[in-house]
Amino acid sequence: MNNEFEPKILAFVCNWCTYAGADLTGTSRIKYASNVKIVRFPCTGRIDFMLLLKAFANGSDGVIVSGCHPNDCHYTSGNFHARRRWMLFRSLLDFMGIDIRRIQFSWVSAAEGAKWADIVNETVASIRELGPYTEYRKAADFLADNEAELAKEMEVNNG
Amino acid sequence: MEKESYISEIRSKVGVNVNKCYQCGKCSAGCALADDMDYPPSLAMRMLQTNDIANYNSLLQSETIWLCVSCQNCLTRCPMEIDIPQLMDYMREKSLEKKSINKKSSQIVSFHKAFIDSVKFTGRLYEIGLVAGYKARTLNLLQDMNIAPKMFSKGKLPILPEMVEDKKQMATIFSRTKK
Amino acid sequence: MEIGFYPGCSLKGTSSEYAQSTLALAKAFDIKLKEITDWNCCGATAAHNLNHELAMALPARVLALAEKDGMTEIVVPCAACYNRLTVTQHELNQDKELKNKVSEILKMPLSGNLQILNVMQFIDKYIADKIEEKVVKPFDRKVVCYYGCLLVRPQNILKFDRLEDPQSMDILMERIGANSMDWGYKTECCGAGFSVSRTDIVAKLSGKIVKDASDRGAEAIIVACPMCQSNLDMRRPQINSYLQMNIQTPVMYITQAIGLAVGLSKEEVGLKKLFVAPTFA
Amino acid sequence: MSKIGVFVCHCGENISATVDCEKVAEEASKITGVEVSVDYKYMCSDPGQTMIKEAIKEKGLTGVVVAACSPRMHEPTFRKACSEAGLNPYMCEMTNLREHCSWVHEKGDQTTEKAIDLVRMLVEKTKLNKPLSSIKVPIHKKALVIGGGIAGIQSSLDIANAGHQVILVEKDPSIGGHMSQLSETFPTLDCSQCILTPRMVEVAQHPNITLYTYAELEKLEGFIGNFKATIRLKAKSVDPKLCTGCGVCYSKCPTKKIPSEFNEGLGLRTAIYTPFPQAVPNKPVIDKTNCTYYTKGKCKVCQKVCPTGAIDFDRPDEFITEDIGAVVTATGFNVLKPDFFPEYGYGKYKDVITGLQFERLASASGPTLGAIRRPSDGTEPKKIVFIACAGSRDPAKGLPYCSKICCMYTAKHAMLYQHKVHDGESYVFYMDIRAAGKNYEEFVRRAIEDDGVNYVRGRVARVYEKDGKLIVKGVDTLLGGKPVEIEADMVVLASAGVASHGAEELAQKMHISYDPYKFFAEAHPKLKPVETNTAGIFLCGACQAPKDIPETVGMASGAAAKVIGLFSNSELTREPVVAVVNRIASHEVSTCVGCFLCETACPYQAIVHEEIKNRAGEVIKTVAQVNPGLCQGCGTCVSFCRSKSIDIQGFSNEQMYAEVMAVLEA
Ligand SMILES: Cc1cc2nc3c(=O)[nH]c(=O)nc-3n(C[C@H](O)[C@H](O)[C@H](O)COP(=O)(O)OP(=O)(O)OC[C@H]3O[C@@H](n4cnc5c(N)ncnc54)[C@H](O)[C@@H]3O)c2cc1C
Ligand SMILES: Cc1cc2nc3c(=O)[nH]c(=O)nc-3n(C[C@H](O)[C@H](O)[C@H](O)COP(=O)(O)OP(=O)(O)OC[C@H]3O[C@@H](n4cnc5c(N)ncnc54)[C@H](O)[C@@H]3O)c2cc1C
Ligand code: SF4
Ligand code: SF4
Ligand code: SF4
Ligand code: SF4
Ligand code: SF4
Ligand code: SF4
Ligand code: SF4
Ligand code: SF4
Repeated sequence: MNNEFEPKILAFVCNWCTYAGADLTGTSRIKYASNVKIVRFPCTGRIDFMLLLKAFANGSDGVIVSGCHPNDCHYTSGNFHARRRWMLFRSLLDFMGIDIRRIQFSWVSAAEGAKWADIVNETVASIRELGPYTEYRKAADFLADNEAELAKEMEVNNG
Repeated sequence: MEKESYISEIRSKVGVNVNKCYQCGKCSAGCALADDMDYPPSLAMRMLQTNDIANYNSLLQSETIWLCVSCQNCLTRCPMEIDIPQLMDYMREKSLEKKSINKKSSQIVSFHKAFIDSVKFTGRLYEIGLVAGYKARTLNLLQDMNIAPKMFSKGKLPILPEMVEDKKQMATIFSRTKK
Repeated sequence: MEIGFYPGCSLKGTSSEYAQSTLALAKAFDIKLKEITDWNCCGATAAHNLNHELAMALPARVLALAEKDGMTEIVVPCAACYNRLTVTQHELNQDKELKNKVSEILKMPLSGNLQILNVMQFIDKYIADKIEEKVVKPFDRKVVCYYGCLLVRPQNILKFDRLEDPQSMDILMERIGANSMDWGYKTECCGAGFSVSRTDIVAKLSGKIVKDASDRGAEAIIVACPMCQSNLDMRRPQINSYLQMNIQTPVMYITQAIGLAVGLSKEEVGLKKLFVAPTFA
Repeated sequence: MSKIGVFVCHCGENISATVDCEKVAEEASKITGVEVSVDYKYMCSDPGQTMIKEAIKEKGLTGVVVAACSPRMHEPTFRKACSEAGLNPYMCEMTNLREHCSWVHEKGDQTTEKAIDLVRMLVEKTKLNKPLSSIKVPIHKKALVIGGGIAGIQSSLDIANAGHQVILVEKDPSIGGHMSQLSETFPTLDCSQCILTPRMVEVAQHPNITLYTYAELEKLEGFIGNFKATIRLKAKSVDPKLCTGCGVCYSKCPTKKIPSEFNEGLGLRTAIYTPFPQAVPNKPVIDKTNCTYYTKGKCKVCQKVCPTGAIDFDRPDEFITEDIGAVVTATGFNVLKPDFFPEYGYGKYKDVITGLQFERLASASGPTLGAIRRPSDGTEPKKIVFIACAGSRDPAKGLPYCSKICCMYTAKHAMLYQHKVHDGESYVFYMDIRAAGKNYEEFVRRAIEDDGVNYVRGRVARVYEKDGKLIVKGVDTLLGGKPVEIEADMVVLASAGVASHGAEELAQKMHISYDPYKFFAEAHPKLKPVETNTAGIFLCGACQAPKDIPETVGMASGAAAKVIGLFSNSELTREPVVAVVNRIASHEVSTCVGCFLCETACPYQAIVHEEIKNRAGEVIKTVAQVNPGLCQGCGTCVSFCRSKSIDIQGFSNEQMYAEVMAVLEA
């Protein structure tokens, strides 16, 4: 066993495209790093970015958010909402001093098995380079102090 | 110019994306000068789209760019709102810069230059001066000899130039906009 | 009433009758057109063919001078000058950087708020309403109105009339009693600035225009641009030799036609200065 | 206290080759709340399923986690098994040890560790699962079809023939739509009326179809299976029960000079009229804006001559309401009037016409009985120019899209012209020829090769009139942009197909979406072409985008099949993965603040407003409520709600947090 840093990475994916895409990676037996654990959501539109913050606050080193390509959303527009929110969330993280490179936002369709493997591998490599996420207290504290305010900021801007 | 860059330079300097042209030809169909041009406007657009420097240079040396009178007919009708007249202005500037002016068009260029000289000299257009300057440039001394007396008799050819008083300011304009 | 006036070079030379008839017409309606102090040439086609910045700076000086004279509105009878001034003001208003640069070259402030009127707009705004009551000698002739290219374009900046089938001149002509006919060459190019350098082209393009007018039995071609007028009128010998015909349809300025209708004399509107003389009037 | 059973599958060797399944089962058994944890070779086999069922019964499991393959494959299998053993199926979850673990990683501790984490995540989630029952909605088996063009006709007949009731609403006095105006149809050149009229008659006579012409949808409420439609029956001024269609009234009506819509202004009609002889129903209506009785108060000639006393000037518009289970929208398209192209002179020169006008000239039932004649002087045009893409593919003045049908109908027009005027010359100015369809390319080639139509690749800059001729100034781009001038007798503009008048209004009434050009939007561009994103509302024909008859009819049958499929059940059963707005404590309490951000986010208009009243019946606040018939369970509303008042069953906030925390805290 080597002593390389093994980051903990969560992947929040939609059921219809990326989850199925990752299934295809499996059926195609394409290998990728085992650091990533997939959490299944109905749609990227469902992915609440407070949950991402919580993940960081509790020691995740990186997060992948992935869903259907634009225009292919199973629910027609959920992924657009997700993308819009991501824009806001990104600047918020930036503002908080969290390295936004720790979040990988991508589109993987049900047919893109190989792409999923690439995304996982690239994310693992880049997070590995960034090193363990030790400043997570920052996120945790920020979250604790500002949760209500934050929620308001982010969601109102969605309208 | 670099092969890769002329399309993007046109895009940034003129605001025209040559790839928007889908070669419908409506510009050529309506251009009054198309018959006399070596490359009608839609063909000129196609040449630029190729991103081939040879085609670009052919256009710099073409009659087309000098024959375009900026009437805006093409722009008015182009379904893609491609500003060909402005593109032609740009190509002319480039052609002057690269000294690749079409031989047959030298009269047109001479006229423009004589015109500007006249304005530079007096601040206003002085027709006798203009024609004299043009003739000096083209050595086309006999042209329009028959029309001048009639113009003169109808009071359309002042003998003395009208002059702008603030010559200094005019001089600044010319020197500061020179490239 | 007093309004600013930019004659431009041609109205001082080749097209002095245009200036003369415009001023006379204004006067007949109690309007004084005051020339902009120390104006310069707008650069016409030549400048923008050769040098974009120069093409902005020359008209900009005119605009700045008008502003300095305290004018808020200027009348520009020459369609080419009108086009240059309007486009320049529009482009400078869009591009603040260029505007500052030009203003700095000129060492003059430039607000960019000037109202620039061509002859048609001027007539529409100040004269049209009173025109019918002033007509003493209806201009009962079959005419075609020739707008040329520069009067109506570019549409997005000039926002003038219907760009393909403009009507404003036709309407004015009808109001002074003329029969303004539909024809095929309202906005086709006459060869513009090629009068001297490529007379062959002007003969051909203007030839088509003159021929269509004459085919349809027009007694006059009505214009509002000195360049159009001189191409169609002064170049008639070349046109006729190109067409191998002898067309004698006169080319009149709209200000001359209206002037005659409201009772100005031939001399007052400078009718004698036309090369192809009208047989009527 | 949860009692979770964990069942780890080897999948033969598919999982166990890289994951230490025994270790996974062992580690899982240490998780709090896990009652049993076992591994087995083939979990989905009968013995495997029995193992789960028995464990449920014996240990009284409250939840099951199957650690095996993708839930996309076997979730239904295991949920069914659980349900058979008496456990609510939604208490069963799967975690994906195969596709997401054993198949994508090398054998080793790390892979087994990951498998354990995956199990842990789902165990924590399952602990918070709640029993759910699938949602059942009753269905009214009556369909509403809006629009009586070929799309609406086809759809109505298919649904009616399957034995269901159909209400067909058409805004004009007759059904038939644009197809009734066409002469002959590409690519076979069969007569449009001949193939259409029998269908129109069938509609009128079908026992399952109620036809309302001169009618429009006023309001649509409710949701899939349970719509309530209000229909406005515009006053026809003729009582259809009394009228026999004898036609005496319109032969005597003195107001005769009204441009006929059906003939695209190339013919005239009277104020009381049927749009065309084969109209269905073949009974007249009075056009109130033109009838002199309505405008000036005198005339009534029609009333005097009507042998049955059917004319009734005073009857107002009527409204009826119907319970409807599904809606098919088939409102078709319109043709853009090309007068925004002054350079082509449409509206100024009589002999510059649209393609639809050409159809009327070419039609045997048209104003010239099928002879091609110039509208200006009635002479036969010897030279004709067709201009393709007139308004289409023109972002500056027209519409950026391709109208799809005009290449084909232009080829057809040129061909018909050549067939009718043997010594005629025809030109088509085109940019591209779009003839992608069965026998379409062959059709266009025939026009060019056999009928000698001159195709010129290039646009026309302008058209003007001289000496009774239309001078067309075009260009041949294949000759390098060479100007081409043609002295034509007639010019036909292939003007763009655009959304039908009132499409936007109708879409808003029905809460379906539309694109920037006001064509109705399908639910998925590839896989749900006849569905809208409102369940129970379907689309067909040219209301979705310009299309030809074959495509329209195919789509109409597709929409009908969807309706029939829906009506084959008496109830709708849906997965209970839907959003709910919390109502934990007493009825009055909801944390929802009524901001309705969720409403803006929901792609399915599933959020409705609910008024909460106190005992006195006064409204104390308005909160969000989810209509489970409409909600598709995307969960977008959940991430929009800032007070965390709306949640989605099966993927609740609590569950998702638990799942995430399980892996981080481990
Ligand atoms: C010039 C031309 C030539 C053509 N030639 C051919 C051809 O040769 N072959 C071919 O395959 N296709 C051809 N087409 C295409 C063909 O016309 C269409 O494919 C077909 O008409 C589409 O049918 P539809 O029922 O979807 O729409 P439409 O025919 O437009 O019918 C829609 C119906 O809905 C009604 N309606 C609209 N709004 C409402 C409302 N709010 N409430 C109630 N009713 C409403 C309308 O009154 C109309 O009756 C041609 C089209 C044109 C323009
Ligand atoms: C290169 C290419 C790219 C494409 N890209 C797109 C695109 O981007 N977007 C798009 O919308 N469309 C695209 N298409 C078109 C798309 O592939 C087809 O529209 C679609 O696959 C048609 O589906 P189908 O079920 O009719 O036929 P098929 O996909 O051909 O399926 C037919 C099935 O029937 C089986 N079968 C055949 N004969 C028998 C028999 N006798 N008994 C039993 N089974 C039989 C075959 O094995 C096959 O599984 C593309 C096509 C190609 C060739
Ligand atoms: S602007 Fe130039 S290219 Fe365009 S129509 Fe006029 S002359 Fe032709
Ligand atoms: S009109 Fe516009 S799009 Fe058409 S060929 Fe000319 S430049 Fe290209
Ligand atoms: S349940 Fe899935 S993983 Fe297990 S044996 Fe069946 S297919 Fe394989
Ligand atoms: S006359 Fe009376 S019965 Fe005959 S068509 Fe007219 S309304 Fe009907
Ligand atoms: S009352 Fe109206 S519809 Fe009847 S005959 Fe008179 S004009 Fe025609
Ligand atoms: S179908 Fe043909 S004519 Fe119609 S818009 Fe498309 S390309 Fe143009
Ligand atoms: S459920 Fe949430 S988002 Fe929706 S109205 Fe209530 S508080 Fe607002
Ligand atoms: S889950 Fe999706 S469909 Fe259901 S109410 Fe929420 S946003 Fe609408």
